[in-house]
Parts: sequence; structure tokens; C-alpha cells
Amino acid sequence: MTPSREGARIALAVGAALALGFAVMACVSDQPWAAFRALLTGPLPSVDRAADGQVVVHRLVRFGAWLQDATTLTLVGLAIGLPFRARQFSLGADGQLFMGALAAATVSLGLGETPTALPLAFLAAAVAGAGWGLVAGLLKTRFEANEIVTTLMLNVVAVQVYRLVVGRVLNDPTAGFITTPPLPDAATLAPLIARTTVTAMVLVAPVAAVAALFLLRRTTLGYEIDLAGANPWFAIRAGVPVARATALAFALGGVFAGLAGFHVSNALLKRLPIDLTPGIGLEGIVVALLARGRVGALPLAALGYAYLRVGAQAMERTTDVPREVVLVIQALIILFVVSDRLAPLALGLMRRVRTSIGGRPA
Amino acid sequence: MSLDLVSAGTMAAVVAVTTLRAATPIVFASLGGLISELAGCINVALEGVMLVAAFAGVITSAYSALWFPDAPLWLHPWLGCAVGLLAGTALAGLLAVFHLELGADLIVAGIGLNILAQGLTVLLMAHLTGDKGSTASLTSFALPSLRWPGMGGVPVLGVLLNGDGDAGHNVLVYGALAATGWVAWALRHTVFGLRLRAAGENAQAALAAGLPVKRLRYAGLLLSGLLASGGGVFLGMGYLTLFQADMAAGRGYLALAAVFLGGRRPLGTVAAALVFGGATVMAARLGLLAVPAEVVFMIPPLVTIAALVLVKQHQRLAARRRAAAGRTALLSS
Amino acid sequence: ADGRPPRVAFFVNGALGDKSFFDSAARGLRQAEADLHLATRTIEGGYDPTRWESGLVDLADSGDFPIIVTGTYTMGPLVQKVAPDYPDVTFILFDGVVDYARCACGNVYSMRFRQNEGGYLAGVLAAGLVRAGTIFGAKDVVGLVGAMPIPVINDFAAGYGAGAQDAAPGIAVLRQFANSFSDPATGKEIAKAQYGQGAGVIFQVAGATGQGVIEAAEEAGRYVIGVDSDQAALYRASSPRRATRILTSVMKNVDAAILRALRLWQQGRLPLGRTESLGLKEGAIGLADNPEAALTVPPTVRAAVAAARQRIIDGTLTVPTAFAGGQP
Amino acid sequence: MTPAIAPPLLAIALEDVEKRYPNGTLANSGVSFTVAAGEIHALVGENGAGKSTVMKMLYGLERPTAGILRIHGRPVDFRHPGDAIAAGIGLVAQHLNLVPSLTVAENVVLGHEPRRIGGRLDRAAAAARVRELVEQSGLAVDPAATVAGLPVGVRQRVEILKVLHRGARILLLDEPTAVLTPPETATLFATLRQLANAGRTILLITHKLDEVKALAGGVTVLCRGRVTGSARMADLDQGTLARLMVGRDLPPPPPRRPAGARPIPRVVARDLGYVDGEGTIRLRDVSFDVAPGEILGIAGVEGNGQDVLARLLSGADVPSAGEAKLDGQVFTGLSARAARARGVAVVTEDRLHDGAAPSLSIVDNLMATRYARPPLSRRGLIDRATARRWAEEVIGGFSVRATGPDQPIGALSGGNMQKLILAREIADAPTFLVASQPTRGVDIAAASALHTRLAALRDQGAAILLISADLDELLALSDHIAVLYRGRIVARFAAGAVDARTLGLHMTGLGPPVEGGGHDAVA
Ligand SMILES: Nc1ncnc2c1ncn2[C@@H]1O[C@H](COP(=O)(O)OP(=O)(O)OP(=O)(O)O)[C@@H](O)[C@H]1O
Ligand SMILES: Nc1ncnc2c1ncn2[C@@H]1O[C@H](COP(=O)(O)OP(=O)(O)OP(=O)(O)O)[C@@H](O)[C@H]1O
Ligand SMILES: [Mg+2]
Ligand SMILES: [Mg+2]
Repeated sequence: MTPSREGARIALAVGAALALGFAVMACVSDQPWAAFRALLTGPLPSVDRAADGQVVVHRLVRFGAWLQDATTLTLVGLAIGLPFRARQFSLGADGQLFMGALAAATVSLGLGETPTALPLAFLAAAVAGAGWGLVAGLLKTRFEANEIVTTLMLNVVAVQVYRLVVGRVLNDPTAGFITTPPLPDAATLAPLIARTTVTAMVLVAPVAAVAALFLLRRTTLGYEIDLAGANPWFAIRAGVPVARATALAFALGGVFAGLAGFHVSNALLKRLPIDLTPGIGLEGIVVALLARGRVGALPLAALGYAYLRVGAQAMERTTDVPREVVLVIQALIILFVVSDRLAPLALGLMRRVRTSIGGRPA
Repeated sequence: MSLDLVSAGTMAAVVAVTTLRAATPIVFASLGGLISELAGCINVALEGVMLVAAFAGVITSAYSALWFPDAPLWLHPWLGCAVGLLAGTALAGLLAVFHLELGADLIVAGIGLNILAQGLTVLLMAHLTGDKGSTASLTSFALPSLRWPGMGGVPVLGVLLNGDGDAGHNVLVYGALAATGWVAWALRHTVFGLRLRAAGENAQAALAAGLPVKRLRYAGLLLSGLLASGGGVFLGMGYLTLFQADMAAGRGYLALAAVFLGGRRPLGTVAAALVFGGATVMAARLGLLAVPAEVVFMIPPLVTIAALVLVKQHQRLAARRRAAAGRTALLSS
Repeated sequence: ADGRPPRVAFFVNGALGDKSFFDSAARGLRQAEADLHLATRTIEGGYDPTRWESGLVDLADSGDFPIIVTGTYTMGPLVQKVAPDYPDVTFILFDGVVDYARCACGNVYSMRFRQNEGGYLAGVLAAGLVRAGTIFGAKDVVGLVGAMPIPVINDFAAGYGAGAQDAAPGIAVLRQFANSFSDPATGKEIAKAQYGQGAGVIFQVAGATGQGVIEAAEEAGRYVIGVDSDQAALYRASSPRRATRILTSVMKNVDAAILRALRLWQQGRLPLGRTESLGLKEGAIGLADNPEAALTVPPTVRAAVAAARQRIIDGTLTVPTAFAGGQP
Repeated sequence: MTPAIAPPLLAIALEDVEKRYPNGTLANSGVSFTVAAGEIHALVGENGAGKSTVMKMLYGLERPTAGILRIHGRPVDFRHPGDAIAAGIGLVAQHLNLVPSLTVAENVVLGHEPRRIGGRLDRAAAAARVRELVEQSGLAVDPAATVAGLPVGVRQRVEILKVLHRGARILLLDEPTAVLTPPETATLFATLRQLANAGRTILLITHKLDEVKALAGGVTVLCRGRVTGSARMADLDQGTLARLMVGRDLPPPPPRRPAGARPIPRVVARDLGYVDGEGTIRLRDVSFDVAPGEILGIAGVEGNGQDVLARLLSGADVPSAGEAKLDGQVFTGLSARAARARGVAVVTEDRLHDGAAPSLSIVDNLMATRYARPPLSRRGLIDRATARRWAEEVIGGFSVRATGPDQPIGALSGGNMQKLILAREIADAPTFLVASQPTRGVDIAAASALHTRLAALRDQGAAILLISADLDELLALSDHIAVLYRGRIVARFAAGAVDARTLGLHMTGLGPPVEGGGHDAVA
């Protein structure tokens, strides 16, 4: 499908989902229009003119939340998208993210206020995510263990390891809740925009996507991954190291999930609580599939999806629409956007209706 | 000595029945997962199906008592059960429509429906009860338990037959056993099972044989919804007697793992589901010892991974042994 | 000033429906709406901690809410970070603290609860009842099911253990965590195991998980003590039989405390820039009265509970706490 | 114009049928032809001419976008193969359509199962039914065998039994002999004639002209989606038919290498043996030499070890016994990558399974064996521009019909895909090429082009092992032919010293013992 047709299809699907969502809102809300507006414009800051004529920008934080969310989603989307190129359905971004965050926090706390803390924490997160991804990759290539199962299970293990370490090793007893001590300033990223959580990581996400794209299109490893995914039997006969490429696809995906962990620990939270970002890996799958496995489209899909997520939160905060409606609308959007045949079906139906109306003999 | 034996036996029986109870929802859901998987449609929405079924069951049983105060008491839970099964199946039907009619990716659609179920149940609960957490403020009903009379004093058997509280097992525990038997039998011995497997394994071939592949996949997904709903209804009307937001708590995903861990075969799947059930029980019991809970919760996933590896390793060794024997024959001839 | 009631935002770092802590706070806000003519809005921030900071900033930044209520120790550092940027907004932080020495938090009022005192009374009640020997099949054991080993819950537990030992020296106190605030099935399984080991009474400090404990008590014919709000009241209408199994609930009157704080704020008397510690003495902690279960508890035990309560209020008894550095 | 009502004697009639696939491909356009009841009718034409599309429409797998299909005179609109089956039509598709994990009996009855009460499958009745069909048709199969373990030839029989089980009056056969050996083909033809005599109608697609000649009563030629001729066989000679199909005369087959002093063998295989994971001996005591500039042909019924031999010689499997040397160096037991580095190349027998990645572009498919070295890559970085340029050259040089180097290779017709695969394998001027079924299912024009390429490679001094089920191909190209039967070489012949009939006998284990079955005697 051409990009413009694909764009039109997605627009139609999102429109349909929003229409249905509006119907739901109208049922539960006294102010459906306000809610709808909040949903659509929520992530944008509001610009007011104060009494003295000065321009005041309010709610920049939402704009920040959008970028922040898109950053995380791009990274976890890449973590799903890379193994996907090797036709591996990894659900492991969650576990890799937890491991990345844990490694970043551990290194940061271990090194303290030194200038090397930041790069080393970044590196540690990438390595930890890659390592955790590699485990699933090796289980697949060495033992043919179904990757859906192993990644789900490794997620559980990772979460428990994380809780064990945060709760019993890194725990800050003075905090009043289970958490690590705050990470040293030298290891954390300062916001680029005041009063938001937008940090330099917002630049890392597109760079990561470009890097992934470069890897796939321009390197022999990327070619091997593609070939292993397209037809492993053929790839083996052609002399491509399929097992290595497949395992590395998991590991490389893990790098990005690990960086998402770094984003969470060293840019957003700056300390690690015992409960962390549940289910973000599943959102990564959604983003990866919205991008149809095309790495280049991933940041766009992430931006679009994050926009709706943040808009939904804005709606929840500013109107009487409850959190659950937000979930429902989010679900509808996912369902409609992945329904390939919805748009053609709807268009066909419309055409048939039109011809049956217009085609009737006068 | 003999007393020790009895108490050890009782202990084992208690562990067995608690495992069975904890595993029942997973068994139901994994059987559902198996059927749709064999029909060629992985059902990621098991989690949402359980949630919706539990919710519809609990709410219906409670409202049934309000609306039909004169009806006999035993009716309410069964009405709830029926509506719960229906609602869960309907959600699976929605998945089928999105995938088979609208061409949605199964896995993403499944995830989407899980989110939808999560949101809708709480939304409706808040609407009906004014409470977003659970339906504790409603009088909902449990499905009855079956108790074998006259087993009160019998040491080990009494526990096995009537449970650790001597109240009998919930009908749905028996239901899970029956469903296991039925699924294993139907897949292997019925025409429907044959067609379902054919459609799942090679849709092209099934289509060419004149089978209605799409309809078979509908059947697989709907049946999977029905079975998983059994698990959901048990959660809300057997295991507990209330609906609680997000009460499936990942059991649907565990069930999916059980399907693969069990090698996509009925008995293997159920065995895997029992392992998962046993692990939660073990976590609850081991928690009293000094073992950190986190370590205990790592056991089921690690066991799963180890099992996958060991099964493969075993197959490989067997093949190597056969090949070695064949090689001896080759070289000696 | 424009005649409209001041708007209060309540930011929940999670979701409502826990049947205890957040629900109680939400009740307090509803009460405030009625009693103090405030307009309140509750915002559920969900379970993703990366969104809480931006959620809080968004509320403060919107300029719509002169006052923001939020709770838990987890939110403390976030309030500490955000509050100095918005000096015109008042923050009420319950069950959590900010470090006033380290931040310019003159617009933050925080309150913490001495839940260990309530736990102590629960321990005295549970152990006393078990020692009284009236519970069929119970051994010399009491239990506690917690959601997670976090300091607040450990604080309940510390008081509970001490109370049980003081009331019945040598009694076994089982203690276990479900690792979740929202998994009643696991709660029930753990409670069944504890009742199976002879526990006569279990104190559940587990949020929604605790509902499983209450079901287990009903099935086992034993007793349970609820937490945070009067949980017998919850079941009184829907399942009276279950309500009789709930001896009492350790009340953490977050609702009343918030209502009080908002009233003080309206009157301009809210002690901003400091932390208040609230316990039995202030009426922020207490035991709920459950008439259904009252008959179960022998007068001697009731007397012991009353005596312990008095000694704590008088200050003659200091209850151990799980908080490092002790409860203020 | 076609008459409004076709004469009732016609079993199949197509009237101005058009099929445009959703992607815009016009596969059939204005196709009209008829098949009389009881006739065996051949449908021929080059790859991609639209033959399979006709079959698919007749079987309800695709729907025509215009025109009328008539079955026994009545217009039909099949929406689903079930409709076609109900109308008495059966299809043996080009790519076999069986469920691997089921037994032969289960596959045969699938869709029309004998039942017992309670919806139970009556396995005994199914097996009995299969035995009955086997007896009627002479197509031997074991009803209890699992399909996954069966050789392709046997699977083909299962497909035909499937159709017979439904009692089809009209049989559609899409290249049924592509995977069969001469004896199997003979059996099949006998069965088909018998069926036709019993009044069933058979529509057959094939690329082999002698088959058309031997079997068909009428023939229809398709070219680029249109009917270019339709005739009674009696009115045609083979040359006319070939011209009709190809549109031009074919070049003569490449000349064989002139016999002369035999150089030192390039490839020396000794006592190769292989045991699979089930412990079954699949190959034993296979020895042969291939000299540079020589083609050794391997004949054999599918499943007698040819596939194993090809895998051992291309680094896909490790021999359990014996070894093979290339220019004096052992190369068996190496990985596929290492074997390729030594100059070994391979055309695998199933191009869609392990010969290409159908979803990837032509460039990506061509690169697969050379991507890791200059000029296609340097230090891990791929030079896409060079790769593209090379792909364009190949497309031109091999006259591949494709829209461009970025077209997915799976969208090409089989012959064009096969040209690209051969182009890839000979790009590095291999010293040893293992070519398995290089022209299976390929139309005669393309096959002839492929043969020319193979001969050219041979003339450059490469050693070639040619494994083929097409005996004419073997006889035309090989310098020597060895026959594999049950994993052993049972006979060896010099080119010109043997005919297809003798080969066929040896392939089925019926040949007389041949002198010099030993190691070195290759001729
Ligand atoms: N499903 C499809 N979608 C789009 N195009 C198709 C499809 N199937 C076939 N085609 C195209 O239709 C044309 C005719 O294909 P068809 O399979 O009928 O050829 P054929 O005569 O059977 O060729 P062969 O001899 O290779 O089997 C080809 O150009 C092919 O690429
Ligand atoms: N969905 C499709 N889109 C585009 N082309 C298709 C599609 N399906 C099949 N084709 C192409 O149609 C052509 C004819 O297909 P067919 O299945 O008859 O096999 P083939 O591989 O061409 O056969 P042969 O073995 O005779 O060369 C092939 O080139 C095939 O790749
Ligand atoms: Mg064809
Ligand atoms: Mg073909």
C-alpha cells in the first residue's frame, strides 16, 4: 500500500474509533464536547495572553508528557520491531526495560557523583537490556523454545529480580516507601524544557530509530536478520548465519528496551520505586504493529499513539470522564487501526449504498 | 508412625486440592487457548474474556436476586454463570470478527480487547455500584460445591474428595476436569476436532478440501471464549465471591504459556496449567518461610523455561541415540 | 473571589477502588464538598509512576486548583520537587512527608499517621480472643496478611506483633505478604494457609487483596480484622454472615484528617510548612465498632483493648514502629 | 458469439472469462474453451500464462471478474471450494495441499468423513474406504501412514485419492507429474485413462509435450492470459504445439561435451552415508567422481536419497560416513557458508521452501550468497547501489520477466524465479554446482534457457551434479548418469549408453545388476 493510502486508511480508522469513543463519552459524561476537545488538543500547550499583554504558555507539561511518552514508546517499539524483522514475536520488552532500568540505577548509585556515571549508566542499561534479550534469543536458537512463552516468562523473572534488588539491596530505608535512594545528579538528565520531563532522551529516540534503520538497510547483520526472518530455511542454505542473526536481533532489540529503562530511571523518575511502568512492553507491540514492522515508521506511530494517550489523560484530568473510558477509547483505536479491511469495507458499503440510491431508475 | 503417615498424606492431599483449585481458572483458559491455537488463531484475549465473564457472572447473579426476589436461591448463581459464559464468549466473538472479517492482526486485536475488557468492566461496575474496586457491596452468589457425604472422618480421601475445608469442591472444579476430558476426546476423535486441526495446520489444504475454514476458526475462537469464560466465572463465583477490578491478574497470559509449554496437546497443556496453579499455591505457602516472596514467584517462569529446554534436550539426545544406532548399522553392513 | 467555590484537586497515584486508603480519602473530599462548599475533582493517575510527576505538574500548572491533595510516601518526593515552583498552590500531603529542611515547601502541609498504634490494638484484640479459647479449631496463633512489605504496612505489623505479644506472651504471629494490593485470590490462598495452621484471627493490611482474606475467614469460620475503613460496614447489607467474621477494622481516618485539613485551610489556620503526626490521640487512628462481632469478644479482652488504648493516648505506652528513626 | 446454452455434452465450458487479481494482474482475459464429458483435455502454456488461475476459478478458489463458467451446461458461481465439490469437481493443485500431521486416511476423507454417532470420526471406515480406492485406482498408499513422512510422489497419490473419494466427475490436475518419475507417471496415466473411460472428465495442466501427446484428446494453449489455440490432438504435431506455446522455435539442446581424455576428477565422493534423527539409513556407500567440465546426472524416484545427497554435498547436513573432496580438500561436514567459500553452489529442489525468500525483492534474493564480501559489502556495510546495478544486469542478461529489481521474487512465475536462482548460484563461478530439479515446473522455453546456462557453466570447467526427475533432461545434459535406489547407487551409465526405459527400471529397483557398481567405475 502506498504511504498516502496507508495514511488515509489510518486516518479513517482513527476517525471511526474517535466517533465511537465520542458515543461512549456522551453516555457517561455531562460534557462530551469538552471531553472530546480535551482528547484532541490535550497534548498541546495552551497559550494565553496575560493582563499585561505578555504571552503565557500553560500546560507545557502535557506537551512534555507527549514527547516523553513517545520517547519510551519508540524505544520499546524498536525492541519489539527488531526481533519482528527476524519473524520473532518477542513480548520481552518489559523484562528488558526493567533490567535496563535496574542496571542504570545500580551503576549510577555505585559510581555516585562522577562525570562518568551518566555514560556508564547509559551503557549499562543498553548492555543489560541486550543481555536479557539475548537470553530469549539463545533459548530460541539453541533450544527452539517458543519465544512468546520464554519472553513472557523472562518478563516475570525480570520483574521479580528487579523487586528483589530494589526491595532488599538498593532499598532506601529512610524513604517511607520501597525505593532506591535518589540517583546522583551527575547520573541523571536535566529537563531540556523547564517544568517538564523532556530530557535529551527525546533526541535519543529518533537517533535510535535511524540507527536501527541503518542497521537493517545498510549492514550485513541487518540483511542477515531480514533474510532469517523472510525464509530461514533458504537463509541457511545460502550460508547465512541464521541462528546468530536471530539471537542478535533479540539482543539488539534488548538494547533499545534497556535504553527505555534508562529513560525511566535516569531521566524520568531519577530513582527506582518497587513498582514500575507495568505493561509498557505490550504498548510497544501495539506501536510496532501500527508501524507495520517498518522501523522508519516507528517514531511516527509512537508519536501518534502517545498523542492519543496523553490527550486521553488530559481529558481525564480536565473533565468528568473517568479513566476507564480512556482505556476503552484506547482499545477502540488499537482495534480499528489494525483492522485492515475496515476502511475498504466501509468504503465499499458506502459506494453500494450510493449506487443503490443513485442507480434506481427514475 | 502411622499417624505421621496420615498427616503427611493429609498434607499432600491439601496441597493437591489447593493446587487444583488455584489451577482451575488457568486450566479452563488454557484449554480455550489450545483450541483456538489448534484452529490457527492464537487467542491473546483470554485475559479479557475471563475478566468479562467474571464480571458478567457476578453482576448477573447479584441483580438476579434483586430483580427476581421470589425465584429460588439456587437459580441466581446459575443465571450468573450462564450470562458470564455468554459474555465471555461474545468477547471472543468480537475478536473473531475483528480478525476474520476486518483483517486485524490477532495479537494486537487480542491486546486491544484485553484493554477494552479492563476498561469496560470497571466502567460498568462504577456505573452500577458506584465503586471502582470490587463488587463487595453487592450480594453475589457462588456456584454450589459438591460434597461427598459421609467422608468427614476419612483421613486422606476426605480431603481429596471434599477439599481442605471439607465443604466439597466447586462444581466448576469438576467442570474443569470434565472440560479437559471433553477437549482431549473431541480433538482426537470427532470429525469436528479433525477439521479444526486441519484448518489450523494447513488452511490452504482445508480450504481445498472444501472445509469452511473461516467458520471453523470462528468455532475455535468462540469455543475458546466459552472455555476461558468458565475460568472467569470460577474466579468470580467460586474461587472468590465477588468481582474485583483486573481480577484475572495475568492468568490469561499464563494459560497461553501453558498451551505452548504443554506442546499444544490437551493433557500437556492441562499439566502445565496445574504446574502454574501449584506454583501460586507454593508461593502462598512458602511465603511463611524465610524465602523472599520474589524468589518464590520466580519459580513458575523458571520451571517453564527449564521444561522447554529439557524437553528439547531430551528429544535431541533421543535422536542422537537413534542416529548412533543407525550409524553402527550403516558402518557394519 | 468570583463567588465560585474554590476547586480542590485530589491526585491519586493509582486508582480508586482499593476499599481502604484512597477510597477513604475520596470520601473525605466528598464530605468536604458537602460541608465546606468546595468543588473537588479526583484524578486517578494510574499505576505508571513515570506519569505521576507530569500529572501533578499539570494540575499545579493549570491554575485551576488553588489546593491539591495527594497521598502516600511515594508522592512525597514529587511534591517536594513540584511545590516550590508553584508557591500560590497549597499542597496537602497525607500519609507522606516532604523534607522541609531541604526544600522551600512553605506551601505544603503534610500529615503522617501512627498506624502502629492501631496495629497494636488489633494485636491485643486478636491475641486476647485466641487466648480466650473460644474460637473452634484455633491454635495459639494469630496471623497477618500484608499486601507488600512497605514501611506503612510494616508499621501496622510492628504494632500488631507487639500488641499480640503483650496481650498473650509467646503467641505465634504469622506474617505474610501477597505482593500485590489487588489480588484477592492470592490473599484468600494465603489466609487459608494461615487458618489451616491454626490462626484464630488474621489482621489483613492488604487493600483489595484483603477481600480474599475476609472470604477465607467466612469459609473457615474464623475471624479477621479489617483495615483503613470499617470493612464490616461494607458487607453488612450484602453479606451479613461475612460481616460477623470481621471483628473490627483498624481505622485510619484519612477522610476525617483530610476534611480537617481542608477546614483549617478555609479558616486560614492550616499549619503550612510542617508535618503533623496523627494517631489515636488525635482520633485519626482507631478501631471500628462492629456490633455483629461484639458478642464474640469477651469483656476481658475488650477491657484489655480499652486499657491499651488509654495508655497509648496517655503516652505511657510507646508502640514500636517500622519507620527508621521512629515515628514522630 | 457463444451460444446462450451450451450443449449438454460439455462438461466444462468457459465463456469470455476474465480474472483480474486484486493487485491488478490480469491473469485471464477473454478465455473461452470447452471440454467434453469423458475427455482428457490438456491446458498448456508458459509460466504465468494463467493456467492455474483457470483451475482455481473452476474450483471456487478464485472468482472470475467477468464471463461465465458452465459445468455440465449450467452456469455456476462458486464462492468456495465446497460449492465446486458439491458440483462434482475435484482439484489436485500445483502445490500439494495436505495436512502433514494427519494420516493418509484422515487426509483423504477430510471434508467428507465417515461418522459414527456423536459426531465421532469413524477411523476404521476411513481406512477401509482408502483401501477400496487404492484397489480401484492402483495408486498404492498406506492409509495409516502420517503424511509428514511421505515422499512427494506418494503425497500426489493421496491428493488424487482425495478427489476420487468425493466421487468427482470432473478432475482438475495442475502439473501432477512435475514430481513424479516415469513409472509413477505411467501408473497415473493408466489410472486417468481408466477414469476417463468410466466417463469422468479430466482437465490437465502440464509443461511436458509428450504427456499431452500421450494422454490428451484435446488441448488448449494459453499465452499471457489469452487462448492462442484450442485443438483436437489428432490435428496437431508436436512442433506445432511447441510453437503455439512458446511463440517461436526453441533452440536445439546444448551439445554435450566432446568425449576425450578425462581430466583428474574435481569432486571425489567416497562411501557417503547418512542416518537421520529417526535412526533410518537414508544414504549408504555412495561414491562417485566428477571431472571438471562434466555433468553427473542422478536419477531416482523421489525419496530415494537424492535430497540427502544434495544436502550433504552443500553443507546442509554432515555425513554419518564417508567424505567428499573438492580439488583434493574435504568439504563435506563443513557449514553451508564454508562449503560455499570453497566454491560449492547449490540449486535446491524446492525453490519456494529453501531456494528463495519469496517476500523479499529480487535484489535481496540475489545477494544472499554474496552479501558478505566485496563488491556487495565492505566492513559490514552493504553497498546497495552496486547490488541493484548487478540485479539489473542479471535481469537483463537472463531475460527475466520482472518489473524491476525491487519486485518481490515471489511474484514472478516459477520459470523466471528459477532463472534468478540459477543466476545467483553461478555468479561466483562455482567449481562444483549441485543442481536439484533445476527445471521442475518450468515451461519449455525457460527450461531451455536454463539448460544453456548449465552447459555454459560446465564448459567453463565446473563440475556439476544434476539431480532430476525429468529423465529427458538427464539424458540430454549428463555425461554420466547414476541411479539412486533406496539410498544406494544401483547403476551407472555413460551418456548415450542408456535410455529412459532402462533408467526407469533401475529407479524402481527392477533393473538387472549392472557391472561396475563399485567405487571408481563411474561409467
Ligand atoms: N493470487 C494472485 N494474486 C495476484 N496475481 C496472481 C495471483 N496468482 C497468480 N497471479 C498472477 O497471475 C498470472 C497467472 O498466474 P497462473 O498461476 O494462473 O499461471 P500459470 O499459467 O499457472 O503459471 P505456471 O506455469 O507457472 O504455473 C501470473 O502473472 C501471476 O503472477
Ligand atoms: N498473491 C500473489 N501475488 C502475486 N503473485 C502471485 C501470488 N500468488 C501467486 N503468485 C504468482 O503466480 C504465479 C503462478 O503461481 P503458481 O502458484 O501457479 O506457481 P509457480 O511457482 O509459478 O509455478 P511453477 O512451478 O509452474 O513455475 C507465480 O509466479 C506465483 O508466484
Ligand atoms: Mg500454475
Ligand atoms: Mg507452475
